[in-house]
Amino acid sequence: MQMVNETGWKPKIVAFCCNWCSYAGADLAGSGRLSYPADIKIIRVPCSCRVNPLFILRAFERGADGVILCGCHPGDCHYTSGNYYARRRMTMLFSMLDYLGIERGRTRVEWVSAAEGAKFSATMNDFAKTITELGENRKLGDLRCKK
Amino acid sequence: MMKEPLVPMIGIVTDVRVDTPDVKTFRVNAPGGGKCFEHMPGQCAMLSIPGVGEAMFSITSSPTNEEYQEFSIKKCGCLTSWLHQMEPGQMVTIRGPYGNPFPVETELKGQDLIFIAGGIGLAPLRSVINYVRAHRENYGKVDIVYGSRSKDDLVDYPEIENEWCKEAGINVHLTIDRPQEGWDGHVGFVPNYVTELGFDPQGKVLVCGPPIMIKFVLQALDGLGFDRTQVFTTMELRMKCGIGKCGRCNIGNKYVCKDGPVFRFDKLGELPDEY
Amino acid sequence: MQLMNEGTVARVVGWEKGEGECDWTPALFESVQEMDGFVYGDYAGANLSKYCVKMNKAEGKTLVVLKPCDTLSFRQLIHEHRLNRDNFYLIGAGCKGMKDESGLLLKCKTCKGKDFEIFDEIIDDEESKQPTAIMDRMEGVTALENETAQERFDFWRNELSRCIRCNACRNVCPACTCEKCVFDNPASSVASKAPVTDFEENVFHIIRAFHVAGRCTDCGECSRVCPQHIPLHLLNRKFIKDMNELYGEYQAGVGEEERTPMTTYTKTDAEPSIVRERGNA
Amino acid sequence: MTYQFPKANAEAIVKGISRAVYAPVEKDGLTSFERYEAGMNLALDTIPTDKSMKDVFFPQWENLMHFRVEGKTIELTEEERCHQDFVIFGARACDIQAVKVLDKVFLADPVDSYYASRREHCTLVALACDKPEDSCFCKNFGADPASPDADVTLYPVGDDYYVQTNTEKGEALVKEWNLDKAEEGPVEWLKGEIGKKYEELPFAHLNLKGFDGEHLKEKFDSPKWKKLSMACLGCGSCTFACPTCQCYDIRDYDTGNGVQRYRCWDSCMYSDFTLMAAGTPRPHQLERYRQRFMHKLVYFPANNDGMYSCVGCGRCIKKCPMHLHIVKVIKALGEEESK
Repeated sequence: MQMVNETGWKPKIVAFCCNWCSYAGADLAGSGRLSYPADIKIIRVPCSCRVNPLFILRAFERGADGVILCGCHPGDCHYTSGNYYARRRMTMLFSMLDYLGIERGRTRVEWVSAAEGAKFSATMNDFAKTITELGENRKLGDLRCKK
Repeated sequence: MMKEPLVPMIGIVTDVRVDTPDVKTFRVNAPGGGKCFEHMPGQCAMLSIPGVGEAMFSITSSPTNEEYQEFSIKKCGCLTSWLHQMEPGQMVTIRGPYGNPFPVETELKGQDLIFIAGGIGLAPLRSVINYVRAHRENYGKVDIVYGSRSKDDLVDYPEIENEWCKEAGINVHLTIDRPQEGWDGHVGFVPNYVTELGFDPQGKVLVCGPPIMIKFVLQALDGLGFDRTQVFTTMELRMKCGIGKCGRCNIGNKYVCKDGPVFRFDKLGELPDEY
Repeated sequence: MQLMNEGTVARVVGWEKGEGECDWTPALFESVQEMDGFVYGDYAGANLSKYCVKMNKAEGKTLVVLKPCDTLSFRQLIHEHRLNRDNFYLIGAGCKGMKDESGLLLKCKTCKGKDFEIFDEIIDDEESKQPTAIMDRMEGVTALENETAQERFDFWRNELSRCIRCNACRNVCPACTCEKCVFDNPASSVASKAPVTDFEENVFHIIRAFHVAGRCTDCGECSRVCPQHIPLHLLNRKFIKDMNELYGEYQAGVGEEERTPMTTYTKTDAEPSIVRERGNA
Repeated sequence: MTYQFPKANAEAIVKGISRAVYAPVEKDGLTSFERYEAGMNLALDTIPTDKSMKDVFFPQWENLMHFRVEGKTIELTEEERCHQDFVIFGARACDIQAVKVLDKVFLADPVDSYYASRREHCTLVALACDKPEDSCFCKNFGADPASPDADVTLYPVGDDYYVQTNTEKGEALVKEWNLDKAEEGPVEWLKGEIGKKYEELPFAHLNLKGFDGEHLKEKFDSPKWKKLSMACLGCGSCTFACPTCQCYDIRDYDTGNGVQRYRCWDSCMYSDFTLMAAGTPRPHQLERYRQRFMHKLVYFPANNDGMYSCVGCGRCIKKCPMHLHIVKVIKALGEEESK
């Protein structure tokens, strides 16, 4: 499945997935033959709190149109509390991006457990739809990386 | 000198030789064969891998080598680590030559020469040594004092053992810091060895090595009665442009990349102590 | 003040007059004779806490003159174990609002109060206890929040495009005490010395503010020193405002608690999606 | 030749120039030399501009070349040099002196062609400084605010600009403007006035005795550096505002489809300026601070027949967040001399 808007433009989406839950969730979605957009690049991280705000900004720098972070449900973190910290950090970062006038829909955090293949697929489809509607990311990219 | 000082040429790495656990020697040719440019012993060149970095390296091979240029490079940072995983055929960018060479055709001519090197410090001196060997008639007696942490850390040992040691008129004095199995040569630090060897204070001395070694070698030479005007060294500072403009290798009113890297010690003493 | 120099403290960090009326410079005094040049008054705007990091390792005690707002930074640095309280003798100096050539400093217009958070001795008078705040601290942030996303975007593009990456904001910041800044680290992928594109301007200022979030006492030095007049305090204050609203009122540098809102959590924190639900589009 | 036009016409004249024009422009309370476009706010009365004219010849960053890297091969494309004539309108004496300093660096062998191409294509129109600021001290360093050395010089007298052309390039430019010829009298009067005004400035005469190569070590070893440098934050504001600071860095940026090698300003005030794998020879702010001023006042003149690389524009006086600046250094280290 591919997300395409009227002009034929396809969004580039980066998904940071925690190794213990969401990455396994993505696996489950795959083995359950649930589809999600092919343009989503999954990056496996040991924990959602491994994601430094710079990672997200750098994804945008390099041409991402949307960035989503998936981790274990609060309370289920493999390392006990990582996702609680991630939650605060991302709230702050997203709020700051919003403050600078970057579209709110371009960033998202979702909690996806290893058993939630269906949720993973649904989340990705929904996110890709949002980004397709928002269109190309023009406000937060590095011009030098555009061809 | 090239017309466009900041625009490099493309060079090809044609051979990689492992010298010590952390030093490799790279042979560089122009894409069409031959050398990228001519140089004199002691001069340097800027090597770079686009996207990784650019840095100044001394040219290890002698100008009398007509076929290629060599760079002995120790792995110590980001760029050098990248260089160390190169294979033959890899292109690099190269620009130079930069800096003043050792005065092989003027002050050093007709003199007895003492080379004192420590570790990777042999790299720039090797160029001079091989130049002197090629023009043997122009120079007097040659002594080479070379020390390293261990036998394995002596750069380019085969050439030293098979060529330098066997050549008439050249005395090679090797030393390593600590005793090691399979080593029957001298053990001890370079400065002490220089004192032990007790050279006559005549001729010229060329020193290169870690700053701490240079400091104590100078004391040893003072002790033997050498004058600072007899001693030359080659310096290293961070460089970016190589042409005395970007400002970072500035010491006093000198730029190491342009006015150096070779300095006579009495001249160096006139500069502020910031190196 | 000079009396302190008789052995109790080895040096004094204070102010010295410059060439003109208002170009006062933070200065180091190492002997009683030098103390003749010591001044304190209307143009002592700089936050001397930053210099304490340098002085922490020096031999003997250092006497530092701190204004009420500076004591917050000092306290915060102690929380972060960057300073050892025993190495300093703190003079809390009363502040009537600091000035520069063009009048009251911006940071003094939104003064947070005249209480000294940490001190050994206070020198002040009645006048310096009067509040100097003439406007609400969060006024600027709220005004921006109420604009549309496009307006905010245009506003920040205009402001941040002036940045010349001189790093004055970073270097003056008492919270920026990393030995090696991420922006100086070639391995970080964001090291850069020039604002080559819009992105680099954005990323520098977002990350700079993010790295001090929760630790920023809102001393206002970043905006004061910016040679390009970029209102950097609006970025820091946005974080402060968000943290206050979402995680409870907090002022860095106050009280004994070392943990900041960014280094702690509760199980019932708001989800990041709250950003999408709040305020204007 | 001497010509004349009303001040009110200045904008029309700038607009009418057929080439690209760089002029001091005011935006959000800051002035800098920008490529002039209609609607911009010309700031011809500002002395000195917040950002200097250096930006035009030596921009904060510029692309030098581009590499395509594929496997083991590298392909290099050079960035084009400046090849179109342009005009700088409204340069001050200090700006021009600064360009002379930059010339000594960039036009010395080997010539920096990126800089040289811009110098070559430039016609300089200067403005005499009828209202110098308290922070000005340019005459100490060889600039003359009354008659800046450019292709064309404008003298503001009353409601008019008097125009004097000094070179053929300048004459050709002024011809385009179709101006009325004028008497030289008012120009001479203004020069006298400026001379008098300058004398009243606080830093009009600084004692520069001893700032030369001969006293290099003595100045370097002065114990005063410690106190002078104490408040320095190590930000780069002074170096970036300075019209003669020309230290630069060359960096690569991997765009994902090639590598751009660009040059950008660097600052000797930064801790990583001289950092090598083995450490740095200038580990403290004291050494970095000393380097900057020693370079301007001692090293540079030692290499360039006594020409200082400070031009007395006063920008560092205005920009330093901690109010440290070169006048304080000159006074502190100069006094030592007389004692």
